[in-house]
Amino acid sequence: MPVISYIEAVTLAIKEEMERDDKVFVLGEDVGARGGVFRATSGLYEQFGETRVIDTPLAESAIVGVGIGAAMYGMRPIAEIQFADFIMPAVNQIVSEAARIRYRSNNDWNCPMVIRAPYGGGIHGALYHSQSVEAMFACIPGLKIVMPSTPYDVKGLLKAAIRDNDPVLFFEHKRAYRLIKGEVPLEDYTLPIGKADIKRNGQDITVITYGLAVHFALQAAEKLAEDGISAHVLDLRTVYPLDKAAIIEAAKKTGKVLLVTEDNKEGSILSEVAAIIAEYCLFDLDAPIQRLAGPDIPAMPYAPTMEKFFMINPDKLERAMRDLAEF
Amino acid sequence: MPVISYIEAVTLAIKEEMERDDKVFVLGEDVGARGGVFRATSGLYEQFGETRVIDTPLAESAIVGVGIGAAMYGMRPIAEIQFADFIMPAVNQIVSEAARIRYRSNNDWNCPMVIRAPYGGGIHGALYHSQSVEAMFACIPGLKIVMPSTPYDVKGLLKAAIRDNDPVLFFEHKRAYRLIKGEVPLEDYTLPIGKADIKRNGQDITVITYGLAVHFALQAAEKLAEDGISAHVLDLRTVYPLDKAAIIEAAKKTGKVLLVTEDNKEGSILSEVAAIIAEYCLFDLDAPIQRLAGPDIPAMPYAPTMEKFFMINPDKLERAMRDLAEF
Amino acid sequence: MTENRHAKLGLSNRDVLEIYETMLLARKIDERMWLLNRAGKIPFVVSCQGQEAAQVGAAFALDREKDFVLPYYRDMGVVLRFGMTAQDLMLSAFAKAEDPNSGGRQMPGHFGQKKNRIVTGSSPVTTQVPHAVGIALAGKMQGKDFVTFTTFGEGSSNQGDFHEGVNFAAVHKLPVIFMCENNKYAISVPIHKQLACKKVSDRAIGYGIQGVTVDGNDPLSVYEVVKAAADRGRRGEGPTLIETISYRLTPHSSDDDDLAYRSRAEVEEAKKQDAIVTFKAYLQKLNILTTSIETELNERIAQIVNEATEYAETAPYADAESALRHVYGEGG
Amino acid sequence: MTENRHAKLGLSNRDVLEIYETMLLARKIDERMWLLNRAGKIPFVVSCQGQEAAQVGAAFALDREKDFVLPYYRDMGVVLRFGMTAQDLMLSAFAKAEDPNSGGRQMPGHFGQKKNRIVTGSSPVTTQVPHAVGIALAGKMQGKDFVTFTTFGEGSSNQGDFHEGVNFAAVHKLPVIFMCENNKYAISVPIHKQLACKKVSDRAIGYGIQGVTVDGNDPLSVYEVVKAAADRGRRGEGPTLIETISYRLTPHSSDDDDLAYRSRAEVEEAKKQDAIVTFKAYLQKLNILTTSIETELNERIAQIVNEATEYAETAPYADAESALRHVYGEGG
Ligand SMILES: Cc1ncc(C[n+]2csc(CCOP(=O)(O)OP(=O)(O)O)c2C)c(N)n1
Ligand SMILES: Cc1ncc(C[n+]2csc(CCOP(=O)(O)OP(=O)(O)O)c2C)c(N)n1
Ligand SMILES: [Mg+2]
Ligand SMILES: [Mg+2]
Repeated sequence: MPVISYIEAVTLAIKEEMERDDKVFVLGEDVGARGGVFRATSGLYEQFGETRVIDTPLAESAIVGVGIGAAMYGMRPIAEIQFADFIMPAVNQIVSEAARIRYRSNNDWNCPMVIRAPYGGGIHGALYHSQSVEAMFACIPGLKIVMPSTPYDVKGLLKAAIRDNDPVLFFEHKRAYRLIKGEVPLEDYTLPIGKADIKRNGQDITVITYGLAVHFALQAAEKLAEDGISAHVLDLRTVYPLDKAAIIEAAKKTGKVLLVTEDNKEGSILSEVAAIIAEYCLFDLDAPIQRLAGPDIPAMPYAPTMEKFFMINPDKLERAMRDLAEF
Repeated sequence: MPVISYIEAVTLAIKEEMERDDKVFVLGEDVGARGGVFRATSGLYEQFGETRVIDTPLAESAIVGVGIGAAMYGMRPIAEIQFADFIMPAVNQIVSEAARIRYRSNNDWNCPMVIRAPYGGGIHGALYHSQSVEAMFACIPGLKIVMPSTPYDVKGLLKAAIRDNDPVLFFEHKRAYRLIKGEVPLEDYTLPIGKADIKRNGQDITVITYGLAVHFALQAAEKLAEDGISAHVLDLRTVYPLDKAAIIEAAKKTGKVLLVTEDNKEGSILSEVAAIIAEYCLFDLDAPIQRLAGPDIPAMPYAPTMEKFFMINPDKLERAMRDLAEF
Repeated sequence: MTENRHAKLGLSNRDVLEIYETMLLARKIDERMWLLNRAGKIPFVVSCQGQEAAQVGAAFALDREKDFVLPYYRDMGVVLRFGMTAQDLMLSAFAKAEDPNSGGRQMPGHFGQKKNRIVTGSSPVTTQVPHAVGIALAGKMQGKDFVTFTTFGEGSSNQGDFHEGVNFAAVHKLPVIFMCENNKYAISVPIHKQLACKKVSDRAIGYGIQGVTVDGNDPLSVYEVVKAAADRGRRGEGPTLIETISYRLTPHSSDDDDLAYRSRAEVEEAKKQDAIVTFKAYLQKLNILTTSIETELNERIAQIVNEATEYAETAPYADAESALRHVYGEGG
Repeated sequence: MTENRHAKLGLSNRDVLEIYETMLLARKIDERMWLLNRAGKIPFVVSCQGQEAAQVGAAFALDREKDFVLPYYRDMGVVLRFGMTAQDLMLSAFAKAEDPNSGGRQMPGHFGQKKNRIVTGSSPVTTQVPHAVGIALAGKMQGKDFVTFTTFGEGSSNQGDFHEGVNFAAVHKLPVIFMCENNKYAISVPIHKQLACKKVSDRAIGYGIQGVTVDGNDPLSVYEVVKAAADRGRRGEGPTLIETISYRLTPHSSDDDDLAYRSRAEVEEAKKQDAIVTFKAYLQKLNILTTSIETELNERIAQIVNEATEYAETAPYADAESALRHVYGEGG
């Protein structure tokens, strides 16, 4: 199997879906001739032309709102929000419109649309180019939120999102774009939205996380393995709605749970994961549910000292995992 | 002490603060001659004139954005969003701007502003006039979110919010406006933002909730008392950032915790409350942490059958509280 | 004597009678809803009264076999022309399961009916504007020749989505008709507190598109400008911003008390321009609406409204548990 | 021979020399930042190059003792005129603790300095527009006579906040100057894919306010229109929308590669209009910028930039833990 990068998996998934279905198109800022500021859409403009790879005016609410209109007509728009931080002007269209089209029309209309956005820090992006924004949307029935960690998952889940008949927010970790590489089969495949994935089997402690942190967890797990501590790593992949069954099973497996996110701690995806565990497997726990997350400050500052302070990393995970194992 | 309604407490708090400080002013849709669609600002236009009670154009992002500008200058704007559901167009101004003014300027600038909005259902408001929106903002450092349950709390907390030097989202339950009455002292007082309040002392089970549900919990608690079950009721009052200490203490007190919200279940304020308890007092618990909330559907439909199905009520609380007591 | 203005527009006497009938039907359904609300039988009404001429005149200029409409909450005249029935509207007012708009999930005035290409709408104002643009974009991509038509109030023309949506349509020269139904008020806020330009249609200049303001109490003038806009759109000449000037004859909704912000006298004055009266006079003067036709028409409409009301009132509500359905596609 | 255009505007020879000096200082700081970026010493640069004339010409027309400015990320020329120093800017580029804009928390170009009434800005474009309106509203309430000045790109003029903010200012006749620095591109997107109106200033008509488009490469023309707008604002005659036309001479930022979407030839052509060259020529022809003055000026600026760079490079970063501070007011 060829080894490709996380961002190449994004591009490939879009390319193949556009070849497969002429109702699929891309719209966003600089997605055309520029191929996207991160190059996620590079080559698509040349292959499919400006009618299917649309450089829009600088207006996120219109990017999403126009996409919704096209989706209601039967197209399958893929809207790119240049940075997840800039999804905020489109919140009304996403929350009040996309998420409710099917419900409010009693299943008469639907909105098959993907909204892609790079999120996450560790790239000197400062306060407004580093944020994790998933928590704001992880309370909106009608939405699905996918946050893949590997090129294999990216390709399979993005294809599934494009074929999904409801709106999907697809958040890609911008630091993973070129940092993370992995094997991706040549043949067409999709992965189920709404299903978490066990990325490592273990007996002693359970780490539940998503996105780039999955790799930090796996690295830390290798370190712990040297000392005979075996870590179980569950990758949520879809952070809304959550895969309850998989979370409960993973928690019960070891009875010691560490939840990890790059986002701020209070009100993050981890809160719901902890609530599910506390509701369904409280008596299977041998330790309090631990959370490792960013501090409750707006976002990571620009200065390297403060950015490093904010970001989680393999060392921080290793420490937290050892503490939990020793509990 | 005079007995006034929940909405009268809102009006009185604004009136007194406007009399006390000429930097305080109101802006929003229909807040002037109309006195607000719920009459929350009635009388203010007549007393303070159209320069301090401003009917704005129909544009929420401008209502908040203009308020932010005025607040940075040193004014104390109170922006009314006509229904919490319509705060969505202003999310970028609230999240990217108001919440970060102080942090991003390293304390050089600040934004002393209150954003008021009526939320909640049970008034035939259907999908877009019934929502609870607090969860979307309860993950944004820099914001404070207050959701009072009684006229006494409304007046004391709204005055505190107006005097606060940072942005405060103040959500008022629209069904409580005229339904809930209570004693409110004549003299000027404020209540601390960030502090939960024990609304009922009990030994057997702990109910943690906020807003209108506090009254449902107290009614249900009376019923349970007849059967010798004693319920402890904690009113969060501020739902972000949460009062950790009070939550931990309340959970430890009985070891049996029921969390209640009118909002959808997944990703609600309750998730973080459960996570705090699971992290800090897991071993003090005698029962799994229970949550009573709305179903994970967009919002409550218009038809009475479906609206009733969605809304929590004293009976649903009583049942959940009995089950927990018997656990 | 009155000159025949509709013939020049290519409208037959049957056409103008049908326009009048649709306007009148909208008015009568609306009036009935107020009675039902005041009788405590339905919780809420938001009215078309005073705007029927603009709505019906515009809808008649569209092709109801292929064009898409994204109406706002007052557009009963538009949806009636596009195939929604009095019964459908009453089912919505009573929030019954059979309501084609939402199965009783949304308030009345939140229109949507796919088979008639009436696109589902919500409460937050102006969100439908970019949707209309997106449907037009899709049509262009698929080589279709339909136009999309969307409406909103003058207050709502101050929302960011108006600006972003119209601009997008202008840049891509899409066949969209943006019609602002200017009724002078946004709930209690008079137009001079909403915007400072002379005409809402002046905003077209800032997008490089056609803009026109027309008398919203004259269905024929509205028909003429919407027809021209639709033709331009089909010819690939891009969007048009139309402003229709009329007056909201009722309070904002059944929850509003308009005496708090406007005088009875002002409303009475406006009623003199009510198109239900003036257009009727036009048809009578031209002897198109004869007394016999009128009696027949009034009786027919009364019967339609009565039957619709009776049917809707006795129709069942959706089951409580059905509220759990259709959050996501089933098996999709 | 060249005619003296600045005297008519009430500008002395010292004034125009100062305008040129400020433009040149901005250019030199910007050029140094690119060198530092390419040398791996600073992570990011976003440039003012090509827009200095518009920025400095405008800032000179304001009262830096009382007016408020809400600049966007390219406005180095504006903030220099309003009291920010080369050292302040370099501290920001190096993200050091002493950076007055944000203490190293924000990227360069995110200006803010309360003592100079430079209002803190963020990354999402156009959010500053309603802020400028709010400050003007506050000034009006408090009976002050300052104006507020805010800028943004032509691409950003398509955001909803532009529409909502300008409309609000127009309705309340507030003293706000909205200046669109049209540099023909929004990153890679050319203006014809951003908007379809002839001039961005045409949008003023839709708000019932004054609009004017001016050559952004001529600091004197920009000075003239901004001065007139400020005077109108102070007289209570409301806001003005100004469009300055120039060209972005650098890639969008240090992360951009502009060859992907525009030709070298196009950029070279634009450089011929570079105000740093043309305005210099104007001053030379009028013998205001003599060779001796020029040498002195260049040396002084080189020294300022060198000292600022050295100071900032060796200055300390904020402590890691200090990231926890100022989320909320302390003891407030
Ligand atoms: C985003 C948003 N804000 C506020 C409201 C509440 N609201 C409903 S209708 C209305 C006034 C609309 O006025 P206008 O656009 O002139 O339309 P009209 O009702 O006069 O036809 C308001 C403020 C809403 N529905 N959506
Ligand atoms: C809301 C938002 N969306 C996207 C971006 C990313 N972005 C930064 S600058 C820019 C282009 C701005 O173009 P223009 O307004 O013309 O200003 P210029 O950079 O040309 O001076 C974009 C898309 C952003 N900062 N904010
Ligand atoms: Mg109106
Ligand atoms: Mg530009």
